[in-house]
Amino acid sequence: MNNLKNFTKGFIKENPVLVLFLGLCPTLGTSNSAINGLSMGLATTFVLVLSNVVISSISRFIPDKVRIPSYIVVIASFVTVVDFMMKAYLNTPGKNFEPSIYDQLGIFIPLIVVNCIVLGRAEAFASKNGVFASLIDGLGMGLGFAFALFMLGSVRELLGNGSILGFKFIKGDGMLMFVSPPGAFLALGFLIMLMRKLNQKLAKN
Amino acid sequence: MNKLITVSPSPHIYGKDSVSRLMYGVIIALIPALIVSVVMYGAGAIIVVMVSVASCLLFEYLIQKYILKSEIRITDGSAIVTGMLLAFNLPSNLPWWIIIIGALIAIGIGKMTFGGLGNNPFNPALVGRVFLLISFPGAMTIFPKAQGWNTPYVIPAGEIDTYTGATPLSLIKNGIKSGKGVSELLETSGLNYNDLFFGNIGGSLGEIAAFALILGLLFLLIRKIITWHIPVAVIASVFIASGILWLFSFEGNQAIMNSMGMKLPVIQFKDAEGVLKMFHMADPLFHILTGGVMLGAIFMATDYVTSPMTPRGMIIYGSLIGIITVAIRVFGSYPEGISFAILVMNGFTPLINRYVKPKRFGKEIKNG
Amino acid sequence: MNQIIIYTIASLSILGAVSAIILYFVAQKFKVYEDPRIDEVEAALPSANCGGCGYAGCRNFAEALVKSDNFDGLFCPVGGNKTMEAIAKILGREAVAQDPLVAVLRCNGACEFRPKTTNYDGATTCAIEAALYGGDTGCQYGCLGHGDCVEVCNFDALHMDPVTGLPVVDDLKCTACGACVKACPRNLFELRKRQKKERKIYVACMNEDKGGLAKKYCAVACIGCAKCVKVCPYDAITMNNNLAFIDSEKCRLCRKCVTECPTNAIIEVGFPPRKEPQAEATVQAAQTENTSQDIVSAKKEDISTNLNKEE
Amino acid sequence: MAKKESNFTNMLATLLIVTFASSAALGFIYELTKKPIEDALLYKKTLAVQIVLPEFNNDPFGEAKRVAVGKDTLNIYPGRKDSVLTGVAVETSAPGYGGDIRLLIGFLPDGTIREVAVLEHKETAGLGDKILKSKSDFPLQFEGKNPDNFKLGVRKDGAGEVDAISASTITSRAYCKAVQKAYDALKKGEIENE
Amino acid sequence: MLKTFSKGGIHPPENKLSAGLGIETLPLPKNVTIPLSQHLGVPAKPVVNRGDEVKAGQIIAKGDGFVSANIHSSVSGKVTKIDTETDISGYKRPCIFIETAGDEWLDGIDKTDVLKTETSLSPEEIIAKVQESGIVGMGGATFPSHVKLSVPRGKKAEFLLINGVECEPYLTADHALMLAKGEEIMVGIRIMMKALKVNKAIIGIENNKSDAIEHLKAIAAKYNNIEVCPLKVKYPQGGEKQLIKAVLNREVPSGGLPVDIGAVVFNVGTVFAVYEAVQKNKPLVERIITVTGKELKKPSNFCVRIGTPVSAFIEAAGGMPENTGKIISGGPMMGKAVINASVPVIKGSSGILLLPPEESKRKEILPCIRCAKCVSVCPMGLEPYLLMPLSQNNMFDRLEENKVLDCIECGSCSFICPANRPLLDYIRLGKTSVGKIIRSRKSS
Amino acid sequence: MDYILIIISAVFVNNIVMTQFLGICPFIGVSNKVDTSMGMAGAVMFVMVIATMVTYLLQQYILEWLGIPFMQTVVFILVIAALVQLVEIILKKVSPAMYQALGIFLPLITTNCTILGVAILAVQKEYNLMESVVYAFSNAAGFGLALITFAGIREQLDLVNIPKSMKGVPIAFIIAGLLAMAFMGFAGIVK
Ligand SMILES: Cc1cc2nc3c(=O)[nH]c(=O)nc-3n(C[C@H](O)[C@H](O)[C@H](O)COP(=O)(O)O)c2cc1C
Ligand SMILES: Cc1cc2nc3c(=O)[nH]c(=O)nc-3n(C[C@H](O)[C@H](O)[C@H](O)COP(=O)(O)O)c2cc1C
Ligand SMILES: Cc1cc2nc3c(=O)[nH]c(=O)nc-3n(C[C@H](O)[C@H](O)[C@H](O)COP(=O)(O)O)c2cc1C
Ligand SMILES: Cc1cc2nc3c(=O)[nH]c(=O)nc-3n(C[C@H](O)[C@H](O)[C@H](O)CO)c2cc1C
Ligand code: SF4
Ligand code: SF4
Ligand code: SF4
Ligand code: SF4
Ligand code: FES
Repeated sequence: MNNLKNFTKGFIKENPVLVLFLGLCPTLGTSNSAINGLSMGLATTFVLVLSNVVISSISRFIPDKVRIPSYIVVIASFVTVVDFMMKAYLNTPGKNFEPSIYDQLGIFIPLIVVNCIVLGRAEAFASKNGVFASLIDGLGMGLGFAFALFMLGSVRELLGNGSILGFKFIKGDGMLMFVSPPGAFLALGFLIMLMRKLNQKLAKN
Repeated sequence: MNKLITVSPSPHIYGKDSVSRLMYGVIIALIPALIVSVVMYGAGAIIVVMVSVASCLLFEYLIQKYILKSEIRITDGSAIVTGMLLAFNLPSNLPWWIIIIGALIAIGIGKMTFGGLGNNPFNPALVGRVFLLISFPGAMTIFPKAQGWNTPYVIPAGEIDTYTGATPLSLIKNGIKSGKGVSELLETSGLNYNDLFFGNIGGSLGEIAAFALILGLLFLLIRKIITWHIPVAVIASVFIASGILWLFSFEGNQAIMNSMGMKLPVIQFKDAEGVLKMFHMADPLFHILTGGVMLGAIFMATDYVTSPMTPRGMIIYGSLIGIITVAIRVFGSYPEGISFAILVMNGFTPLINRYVKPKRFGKEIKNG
Repeated sequence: MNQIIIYTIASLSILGAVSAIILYFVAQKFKVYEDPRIDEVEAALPSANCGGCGYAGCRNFAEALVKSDNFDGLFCPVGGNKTMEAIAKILGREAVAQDPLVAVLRCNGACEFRPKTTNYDGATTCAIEAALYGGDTGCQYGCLGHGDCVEVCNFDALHMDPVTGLPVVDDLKCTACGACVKACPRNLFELRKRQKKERKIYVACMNEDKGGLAKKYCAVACIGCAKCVKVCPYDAITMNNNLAFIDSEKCRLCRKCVTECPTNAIIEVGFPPRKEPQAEATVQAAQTENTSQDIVSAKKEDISTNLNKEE
Repeated sequence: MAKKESNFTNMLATLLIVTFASSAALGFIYELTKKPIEDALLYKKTLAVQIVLPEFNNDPFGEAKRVAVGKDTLNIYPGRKDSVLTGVAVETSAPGYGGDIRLLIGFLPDGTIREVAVLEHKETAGLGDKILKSKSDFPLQFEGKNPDNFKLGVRKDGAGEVDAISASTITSRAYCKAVQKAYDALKKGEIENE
Repeated sequence: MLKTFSKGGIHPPENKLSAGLGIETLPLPKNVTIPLSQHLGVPAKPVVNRGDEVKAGQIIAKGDGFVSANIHSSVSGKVTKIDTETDISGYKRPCIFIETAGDEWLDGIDKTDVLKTETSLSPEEIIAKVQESGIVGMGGATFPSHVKLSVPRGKKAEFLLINGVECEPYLTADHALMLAKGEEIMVGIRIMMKALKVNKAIIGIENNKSDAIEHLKAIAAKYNNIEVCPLKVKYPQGGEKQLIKAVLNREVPSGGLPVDIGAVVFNVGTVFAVYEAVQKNKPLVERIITVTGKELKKPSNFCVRIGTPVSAFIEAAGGMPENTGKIISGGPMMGKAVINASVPVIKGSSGILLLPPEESKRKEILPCIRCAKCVSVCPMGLEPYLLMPLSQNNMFDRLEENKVLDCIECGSCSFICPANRPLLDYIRLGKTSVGKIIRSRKSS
Repeated sequence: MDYILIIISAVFVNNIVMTQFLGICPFIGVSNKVDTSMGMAGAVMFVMVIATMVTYLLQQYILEWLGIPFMQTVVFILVIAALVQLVEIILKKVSPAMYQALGIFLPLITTNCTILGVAILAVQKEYNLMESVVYAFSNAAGFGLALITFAGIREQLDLVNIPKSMKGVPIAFIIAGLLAMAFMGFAGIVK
């Protein structure tokens, strides 16, 4: 297998969010700003890479019937590790008393466990491929996920708050709808539509 | 060649109604309310309506031409109706660029993403309006006082308080929130039912004059553009729902005491500070005359595309709109609820259509 | 090791063990048998869900395949023989090979050959026009040109030709699923055996009117003159209700009938242009493109075997 | 290597090993990160106090006092540096438009407002949320003012000298009310130098 | 308040150009083309051969089975050929071609206008006579009348309803017949009451034919148990189910027949045909037909022989107008457009309507705006806006669920639709497909 | 009264799908048809109530007692996975009809964040057992309401021509956004 292809496919062609429509809850829930989206994406990448590696190395020893429970335990353990680390190191509130990144991501951190991408990759890729390929795959998929979240976060932050990565372009607020829940759906809907058009263009050329 | 005779399936004659005839009918029905708003708010009303209609038409044209690459049908009048109704739901001093955003959302997201006229599940004008309300709550909740032609479109900085005032509903809501009684509030603000009926109040530019809207309703009914079911169901259910709550409120209790000498229990509740408080509420007539219930019931809930297809469905739909409106007004954070209520029920319309069928002719017989 | 770690390990391990045990025993107790081969067969099918096999979707067909003892009447036209072989392998049975088929349109009544007699002004579907009347030309058998067939083709194998107003089959894409056959209210599609090099000869007409009448309304109608029947050396042509039919099982692509037909109702597809309208020359024309080796064999063998060897 | 068969012992053993390994790892990592997590939580808790108070080196939470004002009881946290009172943080609240607005207000020993931190609010985004420093200058009006000679009330109501956030009089009122309550508590609490 | 049906309905412009005019009889056509399927059911089997001489009223094709009807020659002359020809169905169908030699009738047929009121025949004999005379419903459905007269065992007819509604715009044939042949119709009703063993008959007439109402009321007073019921004008009141609902306030169950609720409906034309068959021994070989159109010089009601080409009496009405865009056999709501003026008149043809080109083209189809007008006008309580896309998308189970088979094809929905959607076109298609599916389900 | 508030809050005000963003994958994926979405809603309700009950007990009587609440994620998900599988196996045998209706959705439910999310949220909100059950039930009801409404809209849209590039998932998100926007009107009804 071509490792480079494994790595890049997660960004555009098989982007988990924009093309495969997996892991939508954290996508919507944590993309109210670019930085939140990115953090969630990276946290997921961490879990994805490590669980892919571990699962690809142990999958041979696991009987079919307990496959899912075993994978889930592995994944959940890594999620808990992420949880510990973020609680320890990303838990400082901002200077105007904005909630910390950990607090903003909130319930979506433990929910990385059920993110369909993670289990999906474990099942579809890691359990069938070697350790290194799985690592690359996890990294590609994870970064693709992070990329999508970052894009969505940027769009929402830009439209909703007039800023990107906290850097303000306008005075006052933007269209607040985009930082509230309905805006998340709307923005993602249009982003997917654009992605689709892009993929069609790519396929044509 | 062209003189070949035509063959087509029956029927061979058609009624005279057409889509554009219906839409222009609605536009005509909106004119009384437009006149009242110009009389009350002056140039601002004209500017808002013009900007809104023009940008709705423009966006519809651009999207049909360049994005959907479909036939251009902006003359069917539906975009004009959307533009007018969007404007009717905005304060008459709303900055023009916000109106354009509203029109873009209404037409672009509310209507054209679904392919245009007839496909949209939600009322486009309301999509635009609610989007603006959530996105620009500041601008969307400052309403000019009705001062006729003297009402400025751009409110001079620093004079906000001279030129703007609350809508009757937010006056009541905010008043009640700060612990005042309704009669006291009405007294201090000098509001009376005449004002409510003839539009001498603050508010979105098309919602203020109940009588003008009722004129529109009569026109729509006579021209058979709409049926009575939805408007009546909405208004009646707002009246009944708010009436029931009112009976158990401080004000209702007083009124009943005074007129019949009867005493009903008053709802009491603990506020955030743990103080036991009486439940205050305006009377049902006030509720149906304010906050766009008339506008919504007559023009927005009746939008063909987004309302149920059968009389029974329409009554269910209308009644739920009324109940949700009252629930939002009395319990929710928004002083006004009809826009949300209509949108929520738009969402349920397909289910209503699916389960509430017209009464079929003839009962079914088994093994027919 | 401190207490927390011990508790952690103990609780999770016990939980894991308990769930494993419960799951195992419950699974044993509540076992339900479902033939796993259904899934396998389904996976082997093309999942076009086109209904060409006569079942509602590939899964149903898979169930039918697994249940039946032999493959009588069970065939996936889309997957073709290869798929059937694969399935046969899964189920350990013999596949009955079927000749690959292709759809042809039996109407050549383009606008220029078949003038309009009325204006049709109803909903633009063939089914509705056909239910209403004989169509907007004098021929009540021919194509109505609204493309109901194009609509139903799942494989993008049909397109309307804007000039002729008739649908055109893309031989390479057609899977012979038969959807168009069902959809056409005029029954204009025939599934014919694929012949080599996608060549085919067929009567592009379904008009059963008497000759004069047929000819009056369509310049390229089959007038039932039976000349082709007489000229065909392989008895491939039959005549019924004033209409000729060429059996693709018997036709050997000799092209004699094509030249014989006075109205050009018989169409040949996939042949190189012929130099002279003679039978002998026809054979040679077919061979000029071939390698010399083919020419040799062509002289010895019959044309269709020759054609079969190409590819 | 062939896949393990799904028989009972295999299943049980696998699950046991997996759970054992991961729980062991988790327990271990928990121990490792225990300290930083506790630190972070503590920091979070004291951050607000640190923001609103001048420098201190005592444990304001340890010296917290509860003072009843009206029907409420407020928490006040004195900050001292080397036993000298540098300021007092008062936790207060009042009902705003969307719910309770909770503030932590830092007073200097003479009663001057030093800083206000919004602990929690449910006001409308774009309207009432202008009580946040990051959103508008409204809160700046209070800094450096002493409620003794600065009337905490909305100007438009004729009740004081505070300019309300436009279209959010209710929020502004609640904010003033909360500050006033805090000031009352401060007075009543009588926190002195040690 | 006048009675009418409760659900749906429309008010198309009436345009009854030939109202109040009498019935003219046309000279015999030179040739007649008599189609072999002029009725619902299996085509009749020819019993004559090419070259045979036939007399008017002579049977030339025999009904093939119970739901089929005999066909009689409408003129005397020679059978020139038996071949297919395009009839009003738009398809070539078997027809018998007769070259007219004269008007010589078969013996025993009473051609006079003398009223004969009494009959001695038993119900069974009446039904046999009706069957023999090839009478089919003249209201348009051309369902063999003897079948309807034979009430199935276990069911009982209580009312005989006579359909004099003629709710279609333009058409006036029934109106003219009611004015001209009131007495005969009453006798016909008496005969049919006897055949059906009912003792109550009601004639339903829309209020726009007040002269006919008065006329028949006056005559009905002489007869027991026959009543005239004036009805409010509303299309499609002439639909059997709607008429029963309007007059009796009973609803024919979905998938059921009128007899299920004790009613049997006949068109006035059918009644008159029954009268002639039973009392005068005259089979069904001629009928009243309205020729009309805004451009036509002389809209008229004609009495014509079956098999006459349409062009013959368009000529008699002033000739085909220059700008004719559409020729419709029947009314503008339910009628069938025909491909040219040479198609023959059949038993079910109630009128020929010529529409100018600008009225014959449909308007541009726009997207459905869900105005619910189609739902509100559907007399059967269906949802045409939904049925159409279901039919387009071949969603047959949902079509069936939504009662597509109840559609009476009245066209009210297509008429009213402001978006000019071809609702009925697709509903009809869906009906056919669902009908097929149900039949194959029942047979398997 | 408290229970009623929990129900109103979970169904309308803080709808799990439209404001909390949980269970979006099935919301988008299994909402083509009203009938299937009813099946899914039923299955979610069934599993969610049981799962919340079981995890509540585990949390209160094992994790808290042992002082290892940080094991929440691992323990909950393991239990949920086992539970779903168990339900599937048992249902298949005991009630094939119900399995036909709900069964196909069960595997999807393991990786549905609503179940784990609600289990964790119920613990976070410090509800007691009864409240947790009501909370789970009403969240499932809110999920069902959103899902079925949504499916209704999509089913209706199936019959019209929407632009090709919007078909399927993009339009689903737009509808979800507009529906969520409408539901924002309920804000503040339960504080
Ligand atoms: C959507 C909406 C949100 C609102 N949010 C707030 C709020 O957060 N704070 C507030 O004080 N008033 C809020 N209001 C109330 C109005 O802005 C109200 O008119 C105002 O508080 C009183 O008017 P004034 O401030 O101009 O005197 C809100 C109103 C609406 C419609
Ligand atoms: C298949 C079929 C069977 C019928 N059977 C009877 C019958 O047994 N008795 C009867 O009175 N009418 C029967 N009818 C006649 C119908 O009830 C009805 O009168 C006829 O279809 C014409 O009515 P219309 O023009 O309103 O459609 C039958 C009709 C059809 C199509
Ligand atoms: C929409 C519709 C309209 C009809 N209008 C008439 C009408 O105006 N007059 C009439 O006699 N029959 C009309 N019919 C036919 C009747 O339903 C019914 O077939 C007829 O009255 C039965 O009598 P018959 O068998 O004698 O024709 C109509 C049918 C339909 C479906
Ligand atoms: C009676 C009636 C009411 C209408 N109400 C609205 C409305 O509230 N909002 C709107 O955008 N369009 C309205 N329209 C116009 C049109 O139906 C609307 O743009 C469609 O929803 C677009 O598909 C209305 C049209 C009619 C005939
Ligand atoms: S052309 Fe006809 S047979 Fe061939 S694939 Fe298309 S629908 Fe099927
Ligand atoms: S071949 Fe048949 S289905 Fe296709 S366009 Fe012609 S008539 Fe229609
Ligand atoms: S009348 Fe036409 S536009 Fe109105 S709902 Fe019916 S089909 Fe749609
Ligand atoms: S044609 Fe059918 S669907 Fe349309 S109105 Fe008449 S009965 Fe209803
Ligand atoms: S991420 Fe929430 S359901 Fe898929």
